[in-house]
Amino acid sequence: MIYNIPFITTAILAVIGLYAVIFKRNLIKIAIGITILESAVNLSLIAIGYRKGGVAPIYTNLPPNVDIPHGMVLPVPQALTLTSIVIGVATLALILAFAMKIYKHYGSLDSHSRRLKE
Amino acid sequence: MIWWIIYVCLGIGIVFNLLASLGLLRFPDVYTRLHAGTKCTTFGSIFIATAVMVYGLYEWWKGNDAMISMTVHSFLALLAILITNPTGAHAIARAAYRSGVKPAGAVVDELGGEKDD
Amino acid sequence: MSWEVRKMIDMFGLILILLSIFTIIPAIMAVVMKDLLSCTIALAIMSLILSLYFYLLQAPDVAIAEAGVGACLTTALFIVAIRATERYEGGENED
Amino acid sequence: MNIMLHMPALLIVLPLLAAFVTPLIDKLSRKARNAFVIAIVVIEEIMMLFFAFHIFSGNIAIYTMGSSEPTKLVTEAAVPIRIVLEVDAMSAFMGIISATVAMAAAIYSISFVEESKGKGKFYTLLLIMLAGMIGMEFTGDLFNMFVFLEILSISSCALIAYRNSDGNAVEGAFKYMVVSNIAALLVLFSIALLYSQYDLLNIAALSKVISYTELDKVALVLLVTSFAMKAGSVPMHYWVPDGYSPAPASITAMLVSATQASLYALFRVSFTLYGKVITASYIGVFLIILGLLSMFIGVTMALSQKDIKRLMAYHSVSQTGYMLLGVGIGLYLLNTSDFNTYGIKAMEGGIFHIINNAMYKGLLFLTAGAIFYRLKTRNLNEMGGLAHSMKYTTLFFIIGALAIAGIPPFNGFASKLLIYEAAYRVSPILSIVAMIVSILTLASFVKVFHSAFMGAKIYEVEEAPKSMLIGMAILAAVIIILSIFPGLVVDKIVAPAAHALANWQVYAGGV
Amino acid sequence: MNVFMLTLALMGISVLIAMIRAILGPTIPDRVVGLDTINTLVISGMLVYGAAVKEIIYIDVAIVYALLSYITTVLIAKYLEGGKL
Amino acid sequence: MSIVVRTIASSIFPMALIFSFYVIMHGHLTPGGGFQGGAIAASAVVMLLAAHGYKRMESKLSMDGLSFVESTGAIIFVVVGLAGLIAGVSFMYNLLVGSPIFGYVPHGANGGYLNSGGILPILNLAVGLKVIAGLSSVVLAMILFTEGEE
Amino acid sequence: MLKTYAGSWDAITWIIAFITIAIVVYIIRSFGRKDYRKGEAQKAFFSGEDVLSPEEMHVRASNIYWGFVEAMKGYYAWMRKIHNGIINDYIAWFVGVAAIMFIVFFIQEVIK
Amino acid sequence: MRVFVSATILSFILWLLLTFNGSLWQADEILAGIVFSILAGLITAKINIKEHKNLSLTRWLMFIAYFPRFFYEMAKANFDVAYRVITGKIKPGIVKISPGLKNNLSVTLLANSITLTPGTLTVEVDEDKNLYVHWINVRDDFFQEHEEKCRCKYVCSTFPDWARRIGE
Repeated sequence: MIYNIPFITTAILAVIGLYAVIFKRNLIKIAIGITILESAVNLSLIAIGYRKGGVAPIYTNLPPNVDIPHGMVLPVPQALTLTSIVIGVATLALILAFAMKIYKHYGSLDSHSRRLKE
Repeated sequence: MIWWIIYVCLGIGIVFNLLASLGLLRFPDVYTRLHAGTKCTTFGSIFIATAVMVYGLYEWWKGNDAMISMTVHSFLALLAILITNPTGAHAIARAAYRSGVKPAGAVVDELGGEKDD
Repeated sequence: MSWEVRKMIDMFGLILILLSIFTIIPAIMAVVMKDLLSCTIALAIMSLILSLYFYLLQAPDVAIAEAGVGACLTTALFIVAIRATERYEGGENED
Repeated sequence: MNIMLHMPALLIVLPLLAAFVTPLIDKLSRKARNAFVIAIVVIEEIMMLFFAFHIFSGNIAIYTMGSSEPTKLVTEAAVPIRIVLEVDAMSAFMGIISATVAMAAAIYSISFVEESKGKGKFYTLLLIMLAGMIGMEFTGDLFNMFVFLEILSISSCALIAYRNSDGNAVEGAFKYMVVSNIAALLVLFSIALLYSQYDLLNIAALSKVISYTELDKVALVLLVTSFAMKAGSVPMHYWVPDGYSPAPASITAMLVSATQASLYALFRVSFTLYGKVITASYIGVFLIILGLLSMFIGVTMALSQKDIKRLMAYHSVSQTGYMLLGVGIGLYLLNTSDFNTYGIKAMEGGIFHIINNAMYKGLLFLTAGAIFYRLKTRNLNEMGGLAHSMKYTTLFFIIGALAIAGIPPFNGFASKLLIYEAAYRVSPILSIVAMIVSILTLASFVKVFHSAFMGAKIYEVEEAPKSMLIGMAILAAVIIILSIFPGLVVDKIVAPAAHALANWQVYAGGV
Repeated sequence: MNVFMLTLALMGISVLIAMIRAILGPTIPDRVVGLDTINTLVISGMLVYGAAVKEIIYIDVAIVYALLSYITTVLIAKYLEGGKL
Repeated sequence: MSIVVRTIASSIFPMALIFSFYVIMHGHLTPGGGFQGGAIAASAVVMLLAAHGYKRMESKLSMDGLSFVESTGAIIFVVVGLAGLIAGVSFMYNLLVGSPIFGYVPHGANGGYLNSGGILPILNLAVGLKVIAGLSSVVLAMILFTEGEE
Repeated sequence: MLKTYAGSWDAITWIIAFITIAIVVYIIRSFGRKDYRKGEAQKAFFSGEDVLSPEEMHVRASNIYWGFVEAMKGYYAWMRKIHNGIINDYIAWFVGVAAIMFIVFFIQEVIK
Repeated sequence: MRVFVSATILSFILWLLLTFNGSLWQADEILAGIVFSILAGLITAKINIKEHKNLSLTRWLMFIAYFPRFFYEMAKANFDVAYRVITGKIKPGIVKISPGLKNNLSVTLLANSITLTPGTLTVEVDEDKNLYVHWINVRDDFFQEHEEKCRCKYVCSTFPDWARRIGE
């Protein structure tokens, strides 16, 4: 039961992130919401990979008497998370750059202010 | 015996870290909080890192060869903390002063008039 | 507290609960606060604790990546963006 | 070395490598860069055609990266760490579309974006976008699909905002970025859910063991909704006009095939990944409803637009509806006795419509770009009489408009006919709505034609530059080929793709 | 019961208190002080956990943090001073 | 920023750099790899930018150079991958297994020998180059945008 | 020759038929009077007044299908309200559709 | 050039420390260390702005010798602050001291030492290398003193001398 805590955290974080994206009008707040959502997904991936009593999936300096494939936490989700973090930085930079450009054009960060309609 | 050293170091570290947090909560303004927050934690961290270093040495002495690198790496982490932490504190203090936060209840403020760039 | 519950919540579980709380509180702060700079700081705290979380869940690889990205680059990007735009949500003059 | 063996990897790597070499060549000279890019896209197209016909003759290509024997997988019991590409007829079909549109767009762009600076970056991003599309279509595992999805959306966002002095462009790019980012994150989340249960990421391996638990359902909902949003179906279509209209025209043509890559992912997930268990779900009905809504709302919104590219963007929503309708009928009838009679025909119609739509919608966007290039406006009210001066553009527009409206000799009619008949068999209402939408499509293109090309000569403009005409001519030629030989095309290309989609066992058996 | 884990849990309390300051903090510098404190605490926490599970490689993460956490502080200080970045 | 911050930033910079190289090169042995190391080095560059201000760093960092490094990294990565293909095995095949440089790949746990990764260190280095240049230029571009506005 | 479910479709046949019909139409048309007077007699009038110049006659895009849009006023008003261009609403629609699908799936489960 | 050499040596030492794992270093490790140290040195020389220059061994030794003394001061003051945290008795103020240092490095060292010593916190360094120190408990007899040297002594016992010895 105690090992479900990361998943509960994930759910709460995801809800917070989605809340920010849906209800916050500031564009940078939307970027913040996306960052939080991404953290939630990353956390869930890592928590999926975790096994009770496992060690990190690194061969060097492995503690003695640990059975190699089964004594380790799953390495694949960690690789996935890493990729997700990499992508997250790129998207965040792009979104913020767009927000800056929008501010330069319209003088406002409000998502309701001036927009493409219909 | 070695374990007692580790216990004592950890104890001192925890106590100072707790005191730092308490000070952070209790003090009235940024500067005094910086005193508590940044410096006491650095002091606490020194002891905790020392405990880890001693532990690594102990393990190494017991025959686990690789554990010496735990000591070395901990020492490097400690060094990095020692270099960066006061600088960070200084940067915040300077920024706080420049952004107009005055020291609360100051008996003397000799920087007062000289806000040059 | 019954014995079963106490056995269930071992030290590791306690730390996980603490970390969960530490992750959620800054997340809420980052969404709720009006000052975007505070939001950035809250986000930095969240990323920090999240990195510790990854670390405890035996993923030092990811923890380093999150450290490098969350501690510095995300904050840098946000601060540059806030610098170029405005600091308060909903305009300077509002509250 | 057997080049056909390595083709799946080469097709992805070639544009990727070219993308990174382009900025270096750009430093030398502009002409060299243009020649290089065009050579790359043409080689890519030729390779793709060879490879695709190899696939259409009944093969499934598997490529395991980094393995000493790339066509052989690691055993199923081992952890599937390696990146696996798996190409069946449907993937190859989508690959042809992407490569063709990219070729036309790259040639078209030579003079289209000449005046703006940073052209080297433009081509880099365009090639990365191509690599992302092909990767998304060729990949054999879910996580790679996510990665390529993100590569695709990041590069296309940067390209939408290419004219960043235009506020609308930046705003459209922002919206597209937020939308696609959230969709991609939820895709990743559902991948995590699947992985947590089966310890697998490979689509083929997953489809063998999937058992439709509660978590699988959640994953299915998230995957289908996210990909439907990326494909731009109503009611998640709002980003489509915002993103399409301010982008450079060649990029808009690429975006059409990018959304179709998402559509491919949607079909792949619902047909192959959940192929074993799909009878127990309402997903086919869901796709049909989405398709109907997309068709109707898209076309009615298009009718009242006055921005030419926005109008076409709404049409692309509406055309997505046709594909969803056709394939949705197939999904609805899958595993019933009716499937082999008319269900497969509906799927063929839907899939044939994908290539048709990519071609004529691409062509229409390119003509709109040509008009924009000369008049510097997208507002239909400020146009008129262009047929006098831009004769070839007018011709290409007529071809595209007739094709999209489904006027008989053109390819749009053929695919729509397939869909109408099968839809009529399921429920007459579907077919009637589809026909009404087709009529309204014609009506709205009559509007564009009248207000942009007809009338007296108002503006003194020249014909579009040669490279743009070549780009348009490529797509127009493809349309005419597709129009004249619909039976051949359906038999040789579309039917293998439809069968590949319908039989998940074949895809799963490939591994 | 590992003594290092106990230390980690006790330091959690310190983090909690520091986080209260980071949340309450009337001004931005106050919050940054909170952030800085949490940073240092987390670094020592990482050291302690690395010792607790006897994993040398974990200490690297702490070094990364020790080197990088300072940048956040400097960036925010830079913003507050009003200089161009 | 003040003298103190500037001096410390300058002194930490080589430390962060060598640490990032350590993380990059030992990517196949210890936690880390191309991206993590690259992020650390890019952070170090950002630190210099923050401490000294853009004006003083302007002459030292150029977008062109960064994009050149970035392209180079990516090309190395792809070419190393293609080398395996050209050798007739498969894309991204670990060609260097068994060769004297980077060759010795023991199975299972080892004490951490640097040259045991085959092509992995090269790939890590390529990714590292790309990430260093890419992330620095992202921040630099955003700063340039801010500068251009005022 | 494309075989559909109910019949078949062949573009070439259609084109041949089209050309044949076109030729027939052209032949019929050529039977018309050739001595029709050009000039004044061909000029059109608009309620007895001269027709405007072609530039002014050109119907602008916004005016085309005015009647259709006017007839479906309610629908278009509703559509305009939905297509408001706010990014938050885009995501809200997405979440809404996902929620509807969840509900559908769970009802399906309950009925069984 | 000087920057390059010092950065390379520092990098190489750090590399050796980082890769030390109980036994002696392998040859490839050292080779990689040399290559990357030189690379780091080159990059540092290329894009770093140097604020100081020094490379003498005695200074490094001095720096190490400085540690125990400094640590003693730090510990002493830490308990003072701990006392103030508990009781809440503070008397803050910002005072100006002029240690008369000329070098950037020595000023930095002094400022960081002052900051690390609890109770005092460098707020600002001005053009003439005067330090403005926030002092948590300003002693009354500080104001009676007017000679700069003695004023320094209250805030930072003998640190300026050490800083001068190390940095200049």
